[in-house]
Formats: sequence, C-alpha cells, structure tokens
Amino acid sequence: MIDVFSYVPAIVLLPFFSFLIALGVGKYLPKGGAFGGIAATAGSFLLSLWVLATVAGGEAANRTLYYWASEGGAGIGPTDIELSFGILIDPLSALMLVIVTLVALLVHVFSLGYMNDEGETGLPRYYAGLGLFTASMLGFVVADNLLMAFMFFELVGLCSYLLIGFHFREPGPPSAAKKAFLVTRFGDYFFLIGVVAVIATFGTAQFAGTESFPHLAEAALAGEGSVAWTPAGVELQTWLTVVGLLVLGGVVGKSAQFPLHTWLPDAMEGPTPVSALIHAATMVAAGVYLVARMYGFYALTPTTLAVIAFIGGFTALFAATMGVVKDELKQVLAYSTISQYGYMMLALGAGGYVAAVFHLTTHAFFKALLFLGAGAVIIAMHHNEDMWDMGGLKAKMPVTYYTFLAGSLALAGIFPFAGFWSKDEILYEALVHGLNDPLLLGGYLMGLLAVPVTAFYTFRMVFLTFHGEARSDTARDPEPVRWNVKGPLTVLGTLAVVTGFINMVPVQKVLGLEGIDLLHLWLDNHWGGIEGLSSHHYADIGPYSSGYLVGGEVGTVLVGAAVSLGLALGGLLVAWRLYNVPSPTEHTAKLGGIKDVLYNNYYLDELQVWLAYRTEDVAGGANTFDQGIIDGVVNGVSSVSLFGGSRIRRIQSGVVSQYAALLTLGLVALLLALGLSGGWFL
Amino acid sequence: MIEALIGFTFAAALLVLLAPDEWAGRLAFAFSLLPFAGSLYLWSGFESAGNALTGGDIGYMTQIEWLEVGGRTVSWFVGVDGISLPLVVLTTFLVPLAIVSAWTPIDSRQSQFYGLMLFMEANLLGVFTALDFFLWFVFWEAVLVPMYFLIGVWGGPRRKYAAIKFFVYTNAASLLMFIGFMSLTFALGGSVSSFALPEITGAIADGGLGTWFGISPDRIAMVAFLAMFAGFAVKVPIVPVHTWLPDAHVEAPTPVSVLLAGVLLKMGTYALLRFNFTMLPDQASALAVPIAAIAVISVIYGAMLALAQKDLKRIVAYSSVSSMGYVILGLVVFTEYGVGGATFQMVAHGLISGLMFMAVGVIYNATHTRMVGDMSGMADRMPVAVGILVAGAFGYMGLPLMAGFAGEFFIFVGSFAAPSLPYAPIFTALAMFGIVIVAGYLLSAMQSTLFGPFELETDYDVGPAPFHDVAPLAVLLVAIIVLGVAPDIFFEMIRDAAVPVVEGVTING
Amino acid sequence: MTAVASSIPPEWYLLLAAAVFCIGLFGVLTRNDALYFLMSVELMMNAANINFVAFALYYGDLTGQVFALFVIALAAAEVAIGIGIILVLYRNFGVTDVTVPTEMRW
Amino acid sequence: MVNTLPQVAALLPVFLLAFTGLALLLVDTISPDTRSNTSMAVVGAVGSLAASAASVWLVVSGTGSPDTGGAITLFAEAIKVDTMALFFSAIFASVTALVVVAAHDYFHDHASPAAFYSLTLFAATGMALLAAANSLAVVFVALEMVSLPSYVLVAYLKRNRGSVEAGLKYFLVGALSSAIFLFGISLVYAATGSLLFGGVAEGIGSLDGLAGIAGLGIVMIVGGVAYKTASVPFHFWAPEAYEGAPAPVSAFLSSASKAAGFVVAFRLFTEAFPVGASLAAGIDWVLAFGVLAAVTMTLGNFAAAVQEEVKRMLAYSSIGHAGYVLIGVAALSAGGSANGSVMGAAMAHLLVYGFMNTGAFLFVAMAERWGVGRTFEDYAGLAKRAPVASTAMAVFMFSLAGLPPFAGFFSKYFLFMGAIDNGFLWLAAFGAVNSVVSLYYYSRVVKALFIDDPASSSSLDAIDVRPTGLYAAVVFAAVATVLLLPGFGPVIETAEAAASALF
Repeated sequence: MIDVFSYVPAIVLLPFFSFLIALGVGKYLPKGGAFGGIAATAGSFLLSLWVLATVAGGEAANRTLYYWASEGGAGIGPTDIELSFGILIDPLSALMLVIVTLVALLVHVFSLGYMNDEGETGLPRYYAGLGLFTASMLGFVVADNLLMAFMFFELVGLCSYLLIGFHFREPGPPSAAKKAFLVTRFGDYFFLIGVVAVIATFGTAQFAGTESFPHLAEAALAGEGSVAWTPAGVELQTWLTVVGLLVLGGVVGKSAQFPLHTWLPDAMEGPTPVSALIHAATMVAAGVYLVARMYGFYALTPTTLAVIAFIGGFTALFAATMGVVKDELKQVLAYSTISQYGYMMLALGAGGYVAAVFHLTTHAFFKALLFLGAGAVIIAMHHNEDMWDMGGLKAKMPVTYYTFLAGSLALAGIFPFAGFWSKDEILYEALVHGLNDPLLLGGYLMGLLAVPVTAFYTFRMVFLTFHGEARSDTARDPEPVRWNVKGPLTVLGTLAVVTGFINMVPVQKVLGLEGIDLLHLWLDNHWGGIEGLSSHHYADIGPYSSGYLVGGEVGTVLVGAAVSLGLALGGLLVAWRLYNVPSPTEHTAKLGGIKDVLYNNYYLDELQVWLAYRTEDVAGGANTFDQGIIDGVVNGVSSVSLFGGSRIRRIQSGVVSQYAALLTLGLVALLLALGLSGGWFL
Repeated sequence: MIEALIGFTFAAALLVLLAPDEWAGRLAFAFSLLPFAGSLYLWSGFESAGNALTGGDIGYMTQIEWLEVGGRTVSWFVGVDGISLPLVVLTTFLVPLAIVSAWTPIDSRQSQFYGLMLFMEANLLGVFTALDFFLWFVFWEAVLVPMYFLIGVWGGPRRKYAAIKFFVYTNAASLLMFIGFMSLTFALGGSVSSFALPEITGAIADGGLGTWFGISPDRIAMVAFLAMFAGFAVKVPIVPVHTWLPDAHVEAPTPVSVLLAGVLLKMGTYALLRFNFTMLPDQASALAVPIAAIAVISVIYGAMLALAQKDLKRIVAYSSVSSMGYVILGLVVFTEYGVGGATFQMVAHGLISGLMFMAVGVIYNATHTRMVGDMSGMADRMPVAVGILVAGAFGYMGLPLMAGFAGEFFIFVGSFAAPSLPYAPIFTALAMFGIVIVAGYLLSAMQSTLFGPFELETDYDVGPAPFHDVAPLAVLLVAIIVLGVAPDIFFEMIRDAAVPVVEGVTING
Repeated sequence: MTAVASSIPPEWYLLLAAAVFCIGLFGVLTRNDALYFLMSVELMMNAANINFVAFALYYGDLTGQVFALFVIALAAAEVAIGIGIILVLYRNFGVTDVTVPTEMRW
Repeated sequence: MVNTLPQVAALLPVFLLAFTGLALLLVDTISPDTRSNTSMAVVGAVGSLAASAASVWLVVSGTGSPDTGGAITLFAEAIKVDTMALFFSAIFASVTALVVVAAHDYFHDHASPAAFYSLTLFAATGMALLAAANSLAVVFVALEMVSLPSYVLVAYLKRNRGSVEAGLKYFLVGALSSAIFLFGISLVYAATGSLLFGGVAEGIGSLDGLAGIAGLGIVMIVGGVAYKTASVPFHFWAPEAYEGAPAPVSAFLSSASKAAGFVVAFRLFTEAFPVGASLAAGIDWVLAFGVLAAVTMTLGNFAAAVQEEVKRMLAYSSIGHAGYVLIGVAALSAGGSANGSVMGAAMAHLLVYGFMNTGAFLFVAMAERWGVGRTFEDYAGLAKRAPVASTAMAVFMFSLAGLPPFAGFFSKYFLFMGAIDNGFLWLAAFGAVNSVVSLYYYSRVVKALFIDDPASSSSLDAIDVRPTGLYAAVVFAAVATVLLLPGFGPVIETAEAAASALF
C-alpha cells in the first residue's frame, strides 16, 4: 500500500512548479501559463482529496522532512533546538488542504475568463503569483511547527503584495500592496517575537506530539514538567499568556481583525480572482487557521481566549456597520469578509473550535463564490464596480444571479444555506459559554447584533446589483461571460448550498440523531487523527463550562437559532423595503452624522496615515540630528585642526631675528623647567 | 595554499594594472574567478574543528617567521576556521560579480580600476586569514589605500570629500585600536613570545595579564577592550561613528559600494568577534548592557535615518548601519545562536547589500539619477532588473527562505533568552522592530520609484538592462535563496567555531 | 702666571664665560645687521673657549686647550662662509639687514 | 676576516666619501668645461655608492658588533666604530648617492655645478664621521663639517632670492645654535673634566654640586641636537631652508643631515649622559626630549596640514617626523626593557625615512625641473602625463603617512610600539593623533596627482623632458621603500642590536 503522505510535499510543490514555469517560460506558453497553473492546482486538489480519504481511513502523519538548521550545540542559551520543516496531516489540515486547493483551482479557471479574455498584459506574472500564493498557503497548512508556519505565513504576505500590486502601472495598486504588506508585517513582528519566545521557552516549535510546545505547556502548567526557560520573575501562566498574545498579533494582522483590518478593503485594488483567493482560501484564512492549528496552546490561557473572543465579536459588528454604506460591490464584500472572520475569532475565543473551522469552511466557499460572482458582474460592467450604475442584471446574467444569490443567502445566514449552520453554531457556543463569562457574553451580543446588519448590507448589494432597472448603458447591455466564469460559479454555488449539511448540530441536538454532525466527529478524531489535536481534548483543557437558558440544551439551541435567524430575516426585509424597488435611492442620509463616520471607516485609515506621517517627521528629525550634530562633530574636528594649523604656522613669521628670540626663549623655558624639577639652583 | 591564493590575487592585480583599458575588465573578471575557485577548493577540503584562536585546529595553516621586534616574533601566519572561511568565500564570490557590474559604469582608466579592485581583494583575503597581529594589521590598513583611490578617482561629485573622510576616519580608528591592543600585548609581558593571535588569546585566557606600569590587569583589559571596540566600531560602523559610511557609499561607484557594504563592513564585525569578543570575553559580558543598547540604537536609529533619505544609495547605506546592529547584538549575547547567527548574518548581509547596491547601480546606469523623486514606474522599462531588485529588497526585509531571515532569526533566537545579558528579551524585541521599519522604507522607496506610471526627470531613454548588468544580480539572488533555504552549508561550520567563543565567558562556564 | 691663573677659583671663570656668552646673545637678539649678528656669535663661541681653557688648567689636562684651538679655527671658517652669504644677500636684496628678506614665511 | 684588516679599515666609508670629495675637486680642475657636470655626477655617485656598499658589507661582516669583539676605537678613543655608526653611514651614503644622481639633471643648465658635488660629499663625510664620534670635540668638529657646506649648498643658487634668503636664515640660526651647543659642551667639560663620552659618563655619575652646570650644559647640547634635527624650538630655519634651497639639497638636508643630528643624540644620550646616571643627578633630559617630541610632531604636522606649497608641506612634515624619531630618545627609561627596541625602531625609521623623504623631495625637484608650479593646484593631474613618477610619489606619501604595504608603516608602528612597551603611552597617543593629521595632507598630494583634473589642458605641456637621473633616483627610492616592508626583518634586527649595544 503506497504511503500517500509521502506525496504531501507534492501538493505544495506542484503550484510552486507552476510558478517557476509561468515565471520562466510563461510568455511562450498559451494563455500565459494559465494551463500550467490549472494543471498544478488540479493535481494538488486530487492529491488533497486522496489525503482526505486516507485521513478518513484513520491515518495521520506528523513527520519532519528537512532540518533547516542542524540541532545540537554548547548548551548555552537556547540549544538543541529543532529548526525543521515537516508535515502535519490530521483532520484539520486535510480539510483545509481540500478547501485551499479547490478554491485555488476554481480561481485559476475563473482567471481565464477574467484575465485572459479581458486581454490583460503581464499574464505570466499573474499566474506565477497565483502559483506561488497557493504554494505558500499550502505550505503553511501542512506546516508541522510554528517556525515553518511563520515562514510560509510571511511568504503568503509577499504573494499578496505581488498580486494586489499586479497593475503596478496605476498609482493605486502599488500603494494598496504596500499597505497590505506593511500592516500585516506589523502583526508579524509580534508573531516573530512569539515564535522566538516559543522556541526559547520550550526548545521546540512542534505543533503535535509529546515533544510539542502545546503539550509541554500543558504538562508544565499541570506541574508535571518544566519549560526550558522563562523570563526572570515572570509567572509561567503569565508568560504563556504573553506568548499567546504575541502570536495572536500575526493572526490579527493577516485575518484583518481590528485594529489591523485597514489593509483589506484597499486590497480590492487587486484583480478580483485574487481577492477571491485572498479572502476565501489563503491569506485571511491563514490567521484563523493558525489559531485553530495551535488551539491546544491557546486553550491553556483563558485571558488570551477572552481577548480573541472579544476582538472577534467587536470586529464582526464593527466591520459589518461599515459595509452598510459602501457603494462599490467589492468594498461591501471586503467588509463582509472582515466581519465574517470576526465571527470565526469569536468562535475560537469562545471555545467553539469546531464552529470556527466549520465557518471557515462554509465561508471559504460562499465568499469565493461571491467574489467570483462580483467578478462576473465586473466583467459584464466593463470594470465599473459602482453598484449605483448597475441594477437589473438579474435577467441578463441568470447563472451569475442565482449563484450569487445562493452565496448571499449563505452570507446572511438564512436557513438552510451553509452560512446559517456555521454562524448559528458560533453564536450558540458563544452563548452557552458566555453565560458564565461576561466578557464572552459581550462578544456574543456584538456577534448577534452583526447578524441583521450583515443580512442588510448583503441584500442591499444583491438588490442594487441585480434587481430594479438598469441604471447605466453598460447595465442595459452587459458583456456576456463564458463557461470559464460560469463553471466555477456553479460549483461554488452548489457548495454554498450544501456545505452546511456536514454539520447540522441543531438538528442533531433537537432530533437526537447521532452521527449527522460529521464535522464534529471529524475534528474529534472519530475517524482517527493525532493524539492531543482533538476537539474534545481542547474542550477538556479549555476554561469554559456550558450554561443553558430555559429548556436546557435543546431549548437554548432553538432559542439561539430562532433569534439569529429572526434577526437575519429582519435585516433582509429592511433591505427589501429600501432597495428592492425599480429605481432605489440612497438612504444613507437617514443615518445623519454616522454616515460620514461609516463612509470614512471610523477614520481609522486617517489615523494610520497620521501615524505614518508622524514617524516620517521623527525620521526627518533624526536625519537633521545626524547630519547636523553627529556628522557636524566629525567635520568640526577636522576644521578645528586646520584652524589650529593655520594659527600655528603664523609662528613662522619669516623674520630671522624673531626666530633667534623665540629659540632663546624656548631654550630658557626648557632650562627653567628642568632646573626647577631637578633642583639645580639650590 | 592560502598564500598561493593571496599571492595570485596580487599578481593578477599587477597584470591587470598593466593591461590595456579595453580588455582590462574582461581580464580582471577571468582572473578573479581563480581566487573563487581556490576558495571553493579550500571549502571542499575543510574539516571544521573549533575556533582558530582558542586552540582549535586551523585549516590550511602556514607559519613562517618574518621578523623579530622587541623580543617578539612577527610571522607570516595564516589559516582559516569556521568563522573566517565563509567570509573568504564571500569575498572571492563578490569580487567577480562586482567586477562584472563595473563593465557598464566604469568608462575611464579601466585597467587602474580593475587592478585596484583585485589589489583590494588580495588584502581582504589577508585580513580574513591572517592570524598574526602585525600581518593582519598590514592587510587591514592596506585595504584603505585602494579604497581611497576607488572612491576618489571614480566616485561621484563629492568624491574627494568622501574619500578623505573615509580614509582619515577609519585610519584614526585603527590607530586607537593599535594602541589598545599593544598595551594588552605588553601587559602580557613574558607570557607571550610572538604576536600570533592564538598565543595571545591563550595567554589572556590563562590569566597571563600582569600589572603593567602600575595599572591593574583588569583595568588594562577593560581599557584595551574599549579602545579596540571604539576602533572597530568605526569600521562596522556603529552609531554614532557611522557618518563616513553614507558619504562613502553615495560617492563610490556601484561596484565599489558593493565591496564596501559587502565585505569591508564585515572586516569591522569580524575584528570585533576575533579581538574583543574572543580575546576579552569577560570584559564584553561585563559591558553587555551598554553594548546591547548601542546595538539596538544602531538598528532603530539607522532604520529611521534610512526612512528619511531620498537617495536610493543612501537608503541602502543607512540600512546597512541598521543591519550591522543585529550583528553586534548577536555577538554580545554570547550564545551559540547569537554569535553563530551574527557571523552568518555577516555573510548574508554581504550578499544582500551587494545585490541591493548592484541593482540600484543598474537603475542608475540607465537613468543617471538615484533620487526617489526623479523617477517612477521603472518596472515598466526594465522588468527583469526591477524584479530582482524587488526580490532583493524583500530579502533585506528578512523574508523567510532568504539568507537575511536566517541570519536575523538565529540572532534573535540566540539573544532572546541569553543568560549573560540582562533584559535580553526586551533588547531583542526592540531590535526586532527594525524588520518593520526596514519594510516601511524599502516598500515606500520601491513604490515611488519602480511602480506607477513611468516618469523620469533626466532625459535618457530607458530600456531593459544589458545582460552583463543583470547576470550578477541573478547570481546573487540565487545565492541568497540557497543560503536561506539551506543555511547549514555555512552555519554548521560557523557554529563549530562559535562555540568555543561562547564558552570563553566565565558566566557561561 | 699659571699660579695666578690657577689661584683664581674656577667659579669666576664660569661667571666670566657666562657673562660673555650673555653679551653675545644680547647682541644677537638686539642687532638686525648681519655683521653684528656674526660678531655676537663669535663672542658666544669665545665664551665657550674661556671655559675650555680655564678648566683645562683646572683639571690639568690639555684636551680643553687643544679643543679651543679647533674652535677658533672653525669659528674663522664659519665667519668666512658667513661673509660670503652676507655678500650674496647684499647682491640680491641690497641690504645687510637680516629682517628684510621675509619672502618665505608661515 | 675582518680581524685581519687593520682596525682603520672600519672607517672605510668615511675615507671613501672624503676621497670622493677630493677627487671631485680634482676632476673639476682637470676638465672645467660644461660636460663636467656628467662626469662629476658619475664620480660622486660611484663614490657614495661604494661608501654605502662598504658600510653594508662591514655591518654584515659584523664589524664592531658585540659578537666580534665589540666596538673598534681609534685615535685615542676619539673615534668609535660600531654597528650603529656603520648603519648610519649606510644611510648617509645612499642618500648622498640619490641626491648626486638627481642633481645631475637638476643642475643641467647651471653655470658651475662642480662645487655642488664636492660640497655634498664633504658634508656626507662629516656625517659619517659624526656617526663614529666618541668625543664631544669630534662631535663638534664633525657637526661643523656638516653645517658649513650645508649653508653654502642651501644658498647655492646665488641669483635666486629664495635660495639666498634660505641660506641666510639657515646660517644665522645655525651659527647661533652651534654657539649654544659649543657652550653646552664647555659646561659639560667644566663639570666632568672630560670630552670623551666614557669620561663624561663617569663624571655624570659623580657630580658633587656641579649638577646645575652639567644640567645647563646638557640642555644646551639638547638645543644643538634639536637644531640639527630641526626640532622645536630650534626648527625655525627648516621650513625656509627646505623651501628655498634647491630641491636636491632640501632632500639631502631633510634626510641625511637630520639623521646625522639623531645619531649624535643617540650616542650622547646613551654613552655620555646615560639615562640612569642623569636621572640620579636630577638631570631629567628624558622629559625634555619628551616635551620636544610632542611639541615638534604636533607643530610640524598641524602646520604642514595647512600649506599651499608641496615643498613647504614636505618641510613641515619632516619636522613632524623629527618629532616621531625623537620618541626614540624620549621614550628611554632607566633600565627600561624596551630601550633597545625603541631606539632601534627610531634608527630603522630614519633609514626608511632616508629613502621615502629623499624620494619625495626629488619628485619636487623633478617638478621644478619641469617648471610646473609649486602649489598643490599646480600638481593637479600630473599622473596623467607622468604616471611612473606620480606613482612613486604616491608610494612616498603613503609610506610617510605610515600605510602598508610600504616600509614607513612598520618603522612608524614599531616606534610607537616601543614607546608603549616602555610605558610611554602618552607619546604613542600623540604620535597616533599626529599621524591621523599627516594622513590628511599626505593624501592631499596623492589627490592632486591622481584625482584632481589639471587646471587647464595646457598646464601639463610643461612636462616635455624625461630627466633620466631624476627618474632613476626617484624610482630607485620608491622600489626601496616598497621592498623594505618584506625585507624589514634584517633592518630592524640590526638596528635593535646596534641600539641595545649602547645600553
């Protein structure tokens, strides 16, 4: 029986090869190397499916493949560290592999329609970027230790830079790319400290196994072991919390959580398929995935969990409110992404490990769908993204409309679409755990408040785009899209409908049907996995206990579901009333002053720009200081010496009798000095 | 073997000097390949075993007495260990590339230019292999002379000022260092009979320092340490004695900047490691906190200065100051990863800064300006060169799987939990913030020069760069990535040589 | 004669010599004319001669006296050359004032 | 084999020089026509080279060195030939050779070059004699033998106001100084009752109440030495003399004559006034020299840094170097372990200096021969038209600045090293600071030659001839300056041995 896990590296390498090919000989290939990318991602996808199947067959892998820097040493400072690359294949990463490869594949296909058919230039560069992006993300997914994870995490950032800035000849994209990289780099700064701290503290960065750092931390906290090092005078618990928060920095950056979310809306400057990739499967997902990956560590530190939950809940609501007033299709989607990942963070913080992964999955599909749908619309609208120029596209592009609608329903969390199940479970987890934890409860309430807002802006978008009458000539006569656009949309549309059914917890709880909450079982190593990486284990070490409202568990489930669904429908209806009319008008004026605040994203960009300028001022000051004072001293020394020289040379007056006098004086002075010191004149 | 390497390089320098201008460049390139091959040969046959100064065995050692002065022998004493060999390879690797990168910009007195380049290479090899103080000092000082001409003759508008400043400033530093080291030697009195560095190191380690003209051994050691540290700090350079560097870099022609940043700065850190941190480890660890503070200041302050620059070369120059700060931090923490990482970072930064200066040079060749404001959208006209420049910039930002990340990461790992440095985590975290600022200024500079619509203040028509301009860049980039993916090809031997240094500190036992 | 000479305590000779030397030095410092300068230098040399002769007597060996003769000869030679230089000085500058030629200074 | 020779053979260099001088007079009387210039030059060169070869040979064969029966004393101990004497006569002779060869081109259109050669040779004879003096009497006579021809040589261009002014100043200051020197000798004689170094040393050992007189005398002698070595405060003649004199003469004075002054100092202050005895008697001439050294090098270097004319810059730089070499005497200490090495280093530096400084002045001579101006600006871009000579000049400049790979590097650093070894850190520090300054103005010359562009395209047309002799001399000096770095071993070891023999 062949060992599938030995092919896991190929999953990562195939897209990497497509990157090399596209970069090297792309311009000689048809479609600028697109087919290479499609083939590679398809290959990776099939391999991932195979891996998934194997994992379902009860196997898992945690292997070190390559030592980056050899072990061993003097035993001074951190030593015997294993800095290595390896693969960790368990239910979680297997699932993620499938998601990433699938979305990447569809995006590649879609790009044929979006880039090639639109006659873009620089396609080899584009497909090279996609390939590298996919490869980096896959490398991150299979990483078996934190250092490797960090490395590919950073590479993902690089690729986002390259792809967001794809249209480098225009002023906007390069700036957006810079912002994306810088903001996430700022987060990664803390992440890197975290990595170093983990290695220094535990001497290892492994995720899984008895020698893994979550395991060591758990043992140390339980008093059954000790860590290699902690800073002098810091409690272990405190230190672990600090480390957790440091790593969280990277997560907040990449997953665009408050306050490092500002890069994401700008990132819409990139080509739409890239946006789909970034938002659904790769970059933004990376953050959440990281927390899930090392959940065994976070579960040990309640403070960190609470922070995660609160950030998540807040971001969910906060971003949703901003989505309400945007006029551009992709902008709305961007804010919805931020908000949705807020939900996932809330889930993780609330101990809803499975719920988070569930939402990660569903969201990957319906958000990819929405972006690709938006892409289709943009093709049709000749790259005009303003929703106020659209309208009435429903009739002209049915496939796009119905798939897009499915995605929207999922996003809004309408029964029975995928989003409903996952979002509902998140809220449920937050509720039951939050009843004993006020901070968490706050997160829950914010999450709950975000539900109607989400539904509202989602359908505002749908109605403005597809319903009513066409508000511009292009909308009246949109450009048709081809199979390579419709195909991916159909696939994703289906998924957006059905994905929810893999984890119908409410049904299971209410009807008591065992075994239909597949994802729970899956992540609980029901079909096998790796010791210590199961949701149950996380629940055991986690700080939370469940509390129930009226009617115990079932009651709480029903109440929670009812409330969130009701709110969602409420939001939907408002949007219907306001915008599902032949010629809708802006109602933002009703918001009064808040409108400007929302339009300007709570002035957070302004704040960051202000910070950037202040930094430049400081730099300028430092420069003046350097040129003036420090270098001034250096040059001062020389000019002083030269001045001294020009004074000294004046002694040489040219008059010989003065020489005689000076000479005599000098001699006499010497005589006196030595005479007095030697006591000759006594 | 080593003397053959150095001797050949000197001979090559002479030949090129006499060669006609039109093919001096090609000839120099051909010649410079042999030292590279030679260093590869050294590398292939090298068995790393400990540190040359602390009694580890020395690769390819030769020791011939040269002359005797004041009862102590000065000898031709060369050899390599895990610390010096990578730097030798780096030098011989960079010089051919630098020579090729000179083909375009250097259009006058070529034979003299390439002759001096090779002459400098020979001396650099001497600096990294010499194990006798006077021999080492001869090479150390002799590097200044070709550099003076290379900046002064082929440099930019303010080249004369820059050349003299570099010349006088660094020479003053070496004199200070000389006095410090000499008093140390004489305080050893009869316990040493030569200026061989291993012998002196051993004697100091065995407490050979005696009272000298009424000064207690500890004080002498401390004074000597400070004098030498100050002396080498100029060469590194460390804030606040760094101001010669930007001027020198801005005025120097591209290939010279490449060697200046790539190798000459490493002379300073190499000497710091060899003299201050290997010979006087306890003084070093006694001063750990101030030195670490200086290192952190160098990192942040240098980065802030780079942020304020408008001249691409100045940006890279100041960021070199910043990067060297990491090296100092790595050295002072006296951990295996710290010292090893610092040495690794020397090589890594040598490659990356070389690449950056070369790439900026390629753009300058086409546009004849380096001012950020004068151009934009260069990517449109010279895609390949710009592509490599972008890659190099990310390498400079410490992108994983490129050499820079390896060096910095090792240093951080080594310094974060260093037992010998109080508040090590704080210092490390502060220093690490450099990776954010560096991203800040490099990305901004790239955005405004490389991207956006193509505009150029100077009226030159810019086309794709010629092959022999781009080829060295590509080679460097490959080297950087290889070193980033497999740092062990150097790091293993470096660690071998670094461990004895680390164990030299008393508190490390 | 020798008795008289030797009956005088050596300090006196020293004082005499010192006095003559200082007179000469005074002349050198005050007079700007080359010839005066030359003469004053002669005085200073002869002051030395006094010492030599006197202490040769005092120690009773002839070295000093013989050396004095050498000195006289050398002084003469020096004067000869001095005169020569003063001549060309006069030819080029038209004066014998040593403070006049100041073309080279600083 | 040396022992089979008559003892007098040890004075071979002196005799050779003297005979050459006389022979030159003869040649001049035989063929007083214009071609005599060449023949003179040849004779002079041959003679001085022979002398130099003789000294080297004698050193190698170990004449006068401790391991062959110690120094050879002649003429009632008035003369004493040892390794140091021969070492220095080698310096004098080789410098003389260089100067003579160079002079051939320099005086190509001079009315009567004959006297120049003989005078130079006689001066050289005096120096060689000085190196072997063992009695204050001989010292004074030999010193005058050096000075009197030098006065004439400086004023040799009779119709050149600069030359004459220089000669006058040199003469006046010289006369005054030698008078002071002589009076100092007389006082020492008065205090110790002997003119022989040995006797003086004994006398110093047993001064009863005469310490004051001896002290006065010694300080005055220090003055005399300071004059010959152009050290503060007796340096005033130097800038003018070097600037005004014909360049070959400047070379001769600044190298050979200075070395002569130092050889006197080394002898007197080791054999006549030993450190220990003098300090015991309360005569701290070490301090005196220390002060002089510090002041001299500072004044020389700082003044040199701000000159406009290359020749005058070199004049000041040679004052600065006098300061360095004075360390050789100033860093002595009673029973100091490194006395030998520091003084040896000083000697070695003088040897190297003899080549590099002479070479530098000879390059100036070449520039004067070409008729390009005297200032730094006038030298701009010379390398384009005269690469070889300019490279040689660069070698001299860097070597004077003490940079490898040139001999000046070792000699200077060993000097500092010796000072540090003897505990005179402060002197070494002074030296260090000053050599940084010197670096600045020496590199100014190189900058002018290689980096600066000529003032005008026609400004270099003056370089129309290739004076063979000057070229030969300059290139030879440059080669020597370079080769002395790898070959520094024998030099420093001989010098140290010679110096150590004095303690």
